Amino acid sequence: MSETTATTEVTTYDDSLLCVRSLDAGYGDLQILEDVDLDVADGEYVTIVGPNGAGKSTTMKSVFGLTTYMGGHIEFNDEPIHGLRPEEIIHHGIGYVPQSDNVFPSLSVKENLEMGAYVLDTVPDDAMQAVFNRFPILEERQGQKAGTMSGGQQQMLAMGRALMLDPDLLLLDEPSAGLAPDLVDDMFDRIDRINDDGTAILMVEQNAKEALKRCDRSYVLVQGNNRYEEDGDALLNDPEVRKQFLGG
Amino acid sequence: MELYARGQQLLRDQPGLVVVAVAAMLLVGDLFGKLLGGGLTAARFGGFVWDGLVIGLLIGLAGIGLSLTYSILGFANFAHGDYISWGAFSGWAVAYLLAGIDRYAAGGLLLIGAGDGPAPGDVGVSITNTPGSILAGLVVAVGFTIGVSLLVDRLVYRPIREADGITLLIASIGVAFVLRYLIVFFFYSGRQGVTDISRVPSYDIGGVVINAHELTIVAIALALMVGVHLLLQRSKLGKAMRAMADNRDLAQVTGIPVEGVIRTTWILGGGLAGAAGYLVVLTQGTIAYDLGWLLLLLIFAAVIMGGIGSVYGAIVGGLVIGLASRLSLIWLTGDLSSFAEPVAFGLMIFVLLFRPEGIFGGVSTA
Amino acid sequence: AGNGGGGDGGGRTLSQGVLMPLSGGLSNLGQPIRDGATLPFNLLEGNTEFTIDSQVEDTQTDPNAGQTAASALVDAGYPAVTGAAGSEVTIQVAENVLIPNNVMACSPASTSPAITDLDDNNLIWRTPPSDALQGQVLAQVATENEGAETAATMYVNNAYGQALSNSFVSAFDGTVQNEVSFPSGASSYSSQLSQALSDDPDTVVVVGYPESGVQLFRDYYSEYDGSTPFLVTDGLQDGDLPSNVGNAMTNVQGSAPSASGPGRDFFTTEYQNEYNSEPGVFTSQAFDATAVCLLANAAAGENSGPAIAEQMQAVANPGGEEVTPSTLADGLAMAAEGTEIQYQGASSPVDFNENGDLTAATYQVFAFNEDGYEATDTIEFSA
Amino acid sequence: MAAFYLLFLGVGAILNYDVAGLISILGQVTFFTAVYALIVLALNLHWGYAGLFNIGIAGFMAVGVYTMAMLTAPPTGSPPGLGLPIAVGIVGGMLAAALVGLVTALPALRLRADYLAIVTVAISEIIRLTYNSPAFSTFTLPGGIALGTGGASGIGNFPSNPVRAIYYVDPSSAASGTTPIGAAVFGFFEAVFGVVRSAVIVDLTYGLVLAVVVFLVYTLLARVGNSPFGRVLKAIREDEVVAKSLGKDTNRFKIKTFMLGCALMGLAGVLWQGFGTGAVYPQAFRPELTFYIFIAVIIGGAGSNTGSVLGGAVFANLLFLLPQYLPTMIEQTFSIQANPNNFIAAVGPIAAGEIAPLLGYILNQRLPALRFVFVGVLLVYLMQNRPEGLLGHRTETAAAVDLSEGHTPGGQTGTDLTAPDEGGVDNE
Amino acid sequence: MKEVSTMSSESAADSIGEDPAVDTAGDGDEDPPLRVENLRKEFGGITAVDGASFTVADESLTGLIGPNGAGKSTTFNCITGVHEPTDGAVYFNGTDIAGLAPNVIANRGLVRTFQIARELAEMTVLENLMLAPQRQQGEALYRSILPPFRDGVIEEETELREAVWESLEFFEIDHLAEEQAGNLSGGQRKLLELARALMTDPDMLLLDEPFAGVNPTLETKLLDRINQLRAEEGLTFLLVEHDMDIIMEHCDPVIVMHQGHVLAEGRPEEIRNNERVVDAYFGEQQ
Ligand SMILES: Nc1ncnc2c1ncn2[C@@H]1O[C@H](COP(=O)(O)OP(=O)(O)OP(=O)(O)O)[C@@H](O)[C@H]1O
Ligand SMILES: Nc1ncnc2c1ncn2[C@@H]1O[C@H](COP(=O)(O)OP(=O)(O)OP(=O)(O)O)[C@@H](O)[C@H]1O
Ligand SMILES: [Mg+2]
Ligand SMILES: [Mg+2]
Repeated sequence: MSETTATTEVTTYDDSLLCVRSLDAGYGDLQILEDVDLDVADGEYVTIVGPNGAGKSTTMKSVFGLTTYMGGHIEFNDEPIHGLRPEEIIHHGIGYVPQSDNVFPSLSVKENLEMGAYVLDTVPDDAMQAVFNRFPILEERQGQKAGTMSGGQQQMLAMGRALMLDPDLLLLDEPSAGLAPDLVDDMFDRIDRINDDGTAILMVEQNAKEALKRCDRSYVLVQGNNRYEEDGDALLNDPEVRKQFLGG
Repeated sequence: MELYARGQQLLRDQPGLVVVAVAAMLLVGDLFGKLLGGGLTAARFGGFVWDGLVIGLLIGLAGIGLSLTYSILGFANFAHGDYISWGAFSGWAVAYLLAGIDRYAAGGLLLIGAGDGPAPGDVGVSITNTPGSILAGLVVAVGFTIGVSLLVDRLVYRPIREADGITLLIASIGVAFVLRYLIVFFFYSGRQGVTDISRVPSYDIGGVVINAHELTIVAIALALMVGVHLLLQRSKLGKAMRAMADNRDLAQVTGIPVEGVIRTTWILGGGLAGAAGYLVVLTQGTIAYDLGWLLLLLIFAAVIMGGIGSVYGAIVGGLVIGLASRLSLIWLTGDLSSFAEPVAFGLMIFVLLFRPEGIFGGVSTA
Repeated sequence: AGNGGGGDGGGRTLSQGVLMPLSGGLSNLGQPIRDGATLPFNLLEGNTEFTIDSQVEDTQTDPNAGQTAASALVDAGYPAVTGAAGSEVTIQVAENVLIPNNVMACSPASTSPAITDLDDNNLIWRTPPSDALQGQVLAQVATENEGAETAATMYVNNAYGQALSNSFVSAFDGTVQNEVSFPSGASSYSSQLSQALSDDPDTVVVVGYPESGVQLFRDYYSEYDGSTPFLVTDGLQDGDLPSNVGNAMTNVQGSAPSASGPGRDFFTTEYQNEYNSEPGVFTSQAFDATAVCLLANAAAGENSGPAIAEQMQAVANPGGEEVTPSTLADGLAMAAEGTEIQYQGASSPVDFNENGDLTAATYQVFAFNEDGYEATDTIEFSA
Repeated sequence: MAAFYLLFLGVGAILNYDVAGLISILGQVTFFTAVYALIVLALNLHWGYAGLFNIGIAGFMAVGVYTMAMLTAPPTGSPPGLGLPIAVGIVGGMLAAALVGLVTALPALRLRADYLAIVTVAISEIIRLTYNSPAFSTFTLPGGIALGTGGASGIGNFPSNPVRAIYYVDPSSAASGTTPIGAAVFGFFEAVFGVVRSAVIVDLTYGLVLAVVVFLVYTLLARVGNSPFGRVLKAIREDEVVAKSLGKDTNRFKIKTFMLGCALMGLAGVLWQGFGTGAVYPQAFRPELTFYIFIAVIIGGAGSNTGSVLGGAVFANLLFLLPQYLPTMIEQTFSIQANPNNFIAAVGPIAAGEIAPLLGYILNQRLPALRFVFVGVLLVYLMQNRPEGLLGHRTETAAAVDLSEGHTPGGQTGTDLTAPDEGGVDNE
Repeated sequence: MKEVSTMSSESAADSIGEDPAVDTAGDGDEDPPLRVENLRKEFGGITAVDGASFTVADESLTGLIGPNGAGKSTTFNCITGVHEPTDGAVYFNGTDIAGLAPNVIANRGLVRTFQIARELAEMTVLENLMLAPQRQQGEALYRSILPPFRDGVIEEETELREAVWESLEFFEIDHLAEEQAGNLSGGQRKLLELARALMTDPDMLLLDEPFAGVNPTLETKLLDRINQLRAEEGLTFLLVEHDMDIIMEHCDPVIVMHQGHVLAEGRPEEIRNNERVVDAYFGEQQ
């Protein structure tokens, strides 16, 4: 197991899509992340696991420009994106599904999806249809207010909205939380498929077993620091990691 | 027997509603009694209805902006009334200037007769006499108020965009003070005549006297309302506004240009407020620094009654408030006539009792 | 035991406060009245051996703010005050600030009959007559000029409006069909008008201020044919009203305490010189109020409220050398020397009774026309 | 507080006040600080604790003071009252305000916060317009008892400020003889400071009595806040459904709190607009009054009783009293004769290099207006820079005991997999 | 029982409502703590719960599973008074509680957690927990204010404080005790939610996906605690959970909801092998 050493100079992988170096970030004056390094290559499937409160969601939000930036570098497609506003980051080709509060409750399902394509001039019908095909319940309930959908249905809707723009990199914060088993499976399958279609994935999951099985590579985040970086299966089989984070 | 049982059931389930229904029926019955018995002439009744409509449209027009900013920025803007006043003063300053520049010094005209400026009868603005300057004034009222609201947003609200609604609300009270008393600073604190009433033709329609200014107001207000409707319906703006009202962080994450939508909201809200203020003066004939502030509570009542965030709610609420405050005068005579405004408030409270979200609350806007 | 002592006139400081509504509902009336009240200071400056110390405070047309403003005057040591304007504020301020602190006041504009009966230790005076009289004047004008047998009243809903409407109603011989109150500063008076006019009265009496008057008469002329005779009160005696309303208002007459004292012309000229505008309603009363206070102060020989109050009748009432606005400086010297004087003011001869009200009152009847208003008659009363 | 006293002593000095004037100004500072603190505390209970966004404060104050006045005014006066003792009046005023609060609360508490706000302000306006209406100027109760609100002229004939009874034989007349205490106190001031107006001493005493009342109310509310009751209120403010799901009868809590707050508002009305000013007028209860009180709460920081008192003091002194003295102070320092009566005439001469007309216009014509502009700017500044109030973000823990104490540090359970930060709360 | 299937994606069997398997508890001599009869809840046109009936046996850890949107959370909401049921009855300890206010139901000992954690964001973690115990003396206004009673309040608070700290330590969030609850991470909020519900000292707890987002190590520990509470204090649990490992290992019986009604009920193994359940819920996973 190789513990990443925090490097201060910016070394970009040749094929790196997202490259985070020595990132410090937090909320207001409160620093949460310290020296976080992270890479996602083009088309790669990367997960972040770790205990509650480790800073996983904070990392995702930081990439998307939603936290207080305190230092370090974030580059996407070799362009620095730290300090940009979320709507600018979206233009770079990153989609994000937050962990909670991720639908517009008083908008209908369809309108939620339309909002996903807001930055485009017109709502692409095929993209909408593709989402409907992935999540048929959304098509059925397209007129229902999103806030009245069940927890799992809302999760699907949030995914669907992020997919409307066909991003290069999709940030998913616990996409399987609250989903029924068939859908969990299904969700992971779909993520696989999205990934197969060329979209890179950066995902936070508590369902670590499943996530680690499927991903290309994984980071373990503890106390705002990344501790381990390894390919998924290796972590899954590491006894210490199992004991501490995967519940034995 | 069956009927009796049903009635009893209703009385148990919705006692308030029954009381209201009975009261409403009594009032309507009494109204007919008065109309037929001659206690109330049809012309007087018609006059009340027409007055109520005119003022209701104006309240609704001003309410749209308040409602939009309320739901999208998440705070009750207590400075809205003073946007209305600024719309009135800026618009009429220009209308005066254009109407009287050939005869009087620009200074007195721009100050709408402050100090020793020319009197309204001399300037002679009215829709038939000086239609051009009236329309130009309207355009300026809209434009200037948009400018004021954007400037205030930039200086006051934007730096505290993330603050909670109450912080913003209090800031808006500060803005209200500043705006209102700047009017006093530049213009004056009393009430001043503006239009030339001797040159406003009026028409007698079945005994109801309707004057050209009121007709102008109704036409412009309706046109603006339809315009807003089309704008929100035809563009994705309306949805983006609602999305932002729901969850601004998520809207940001979704890629909605949050600041852009906010700017558009102010443009719409400020513009309509300016137009409303300008038109209020057209119907009253007088202008006062606190004219918007005096209307503000009624506008709030209309917006809340209609349901915050709903454009149609604001319009309907405005009409209901306008009509209620005028029609109540059929019963509130003598010393009671000062209760017309309380009646409007009372009506709002009643509506909220049965529809806590407002009439159109929870119904989509666009 | 004042500082200046009795006999010597020169060098003593006469302190006089001015308390007026400079903001709020009556600010339009209050600012010119303030100008009238401070005019004596400007005229006397450099022309008298007395040093005059004055301070103006703003009541904001609000009884509570008025108290704070009055306290500021009292705390600064002013023994006498010209003010306040609105009767409500005057009463409140008198009862709660001035009288407890032994400060005297002379109001130039409060006409409410309630002021007559204040338990005031002789400290509260005024230069306009009480409205108890004006009601009679209006009733007389209504009957004699208009031959009215029926009337309606419309009055602004405050102490002034209520009292004056009541006094008209009790003085009027015919029937008063409707008494309609209206709020000041509202944006429409249509419903009140339609109530007042509903029984087709021979005349309508309107008690109010220009702030409401502009709107009320606009509503009237846009909705009615303008033929019913109207009577208005002093509060609406405003030369700008017709032009502001946009109508010559020839159906409207009014009554107001006349501003026709012996010093009227001098005052008018000086006022115009100083402020570049026409003296408005109650401005000459304000001048007189300040002038009498200063004279009484000089006579009292000390800056003490009760002492000044004691001299008010002595310097104002008949007997002794005449002092007019133009000879105010001489008057001060004479008063200080103990010479008996009688002040003959800009608004009236200023003759006080024991309640601090005027013993005699002259009312002016005026009619509006395109350029403002002109006096048509004077009616004299002695109470 | 001492700072305010010093400040206003300074103001008095600039204005050349004598000793009586200085004592009087201190009396005013005390009075306004106390009444604002009182009403702000009451509002803090509603808004700071329970999140009840009540912007009808003026109305509840009006009910309190009007009820007091109508209960205690003599039956023969105008308008007639019931002639009951002062104590009955005060308690009656508080009860009436609480009852009106109950009537407001029953329907209004079902509404969301901002709707509640509009309902309360509407009710406050209804109350004011009712008192203002000539319809109830005087009226006769069914039992033949005459009563009245005095319409727009209000009520001025209720018994005066009870502390006067300490000093005067007949409290209603300053001309009456002094009591032994009065003689002693007045004599003391006379001996120490030379002549001092007795009214000033009475006012100062009243201010001190109010300070005691503020202290009592403060203690009361501190107890309410630091208790399980206050904790439930806090929870209701955050999420009422949660509080309900935890078994709290939230409506009862809200109604009790609303009534208690309204009673205190009634009391503040009685002590401020009643005994403090000697007469009650409907126009004193316009919505602006409510806004002032909100501003004061905000300045101090909602949710904190200490902040409330501080906010009340800052508002009363810096935003209410000081601006009243500013014009005079400015006028004493600069005196400008030019007095143009409109803005164009004021700025026109600037082209010719003359600034005096503009200054004259500002000083002689528009100073009152600029005072409000100043208040507005200050408010915006406060919101932008210190939105949490002057004391900064203070969280007063809602519990009757110090919660952090019970911790036994022995139980170290967490391994390194928890505890990202050591609970650095930013409560100063 | 005919019904229009609104969820075309899942091929549900048509007539399931009267499955005899539902009635496992039977009419024993003792009332079960919770009995839901024919519960219905409609929102406008949508029927979220459509005639669900089931019972929960004393001291059991009953699982409630079902596809997303099956009506599980809505059932919870109806049982606990957050929503008023359109129709049907809910018996808790033998009395019908349908339509009662949430606080009344909680007072009777039936408490729930929320699927999406509802922490009281601007109160500290400590305050969140101190709030929870029911019938605190100091909740009466006069007791909090008046000196003679206040001593009792303080005494009680001191006792509560002990209990709260114990709970915090158990849930491993004691280091966050004085943090504002709104600053907690997603998982920490769920823990707080659970800890708070337990502090109310309930007879029965309805847990809506309490472990979603909770670290697996902690999850195991919490389940042990639940079992301990059942054994030692006789608590009854109804648990909504999507993690089948937990359901299979710990829950007995398991109730399966689908399209608003109860599709099946039984021991975990039975459920796992029930064809309809597999179709509707597990998918091809098993
Ligand atoms: N808005 C915020 N303000 C202050 N602190 C915060 C905020 N959000 C999160 N934190 C703190 O940051 C730390 C990391 O939180 P984060 O949400 O990133 O955790 P996480 O790894 O996603 O945990 P989980 O698995 O429970 O979702 C936590 O200790 C949390 O208390
Ligand atoms: N307030 C509401 N208004 C309208 N429909 C609602 C409302 N609440 C729930 N629903 C609908 O009722 C159905 C059941 O929702 P519920 O939240 O009970 O599902 P669930 O079984 O808890 O699902 P999940 O496992 O995804 O949380 C869903 O179709 C949902 O859209
Ligand atoms: Mg997280
Ligand atoms: Mg659910």
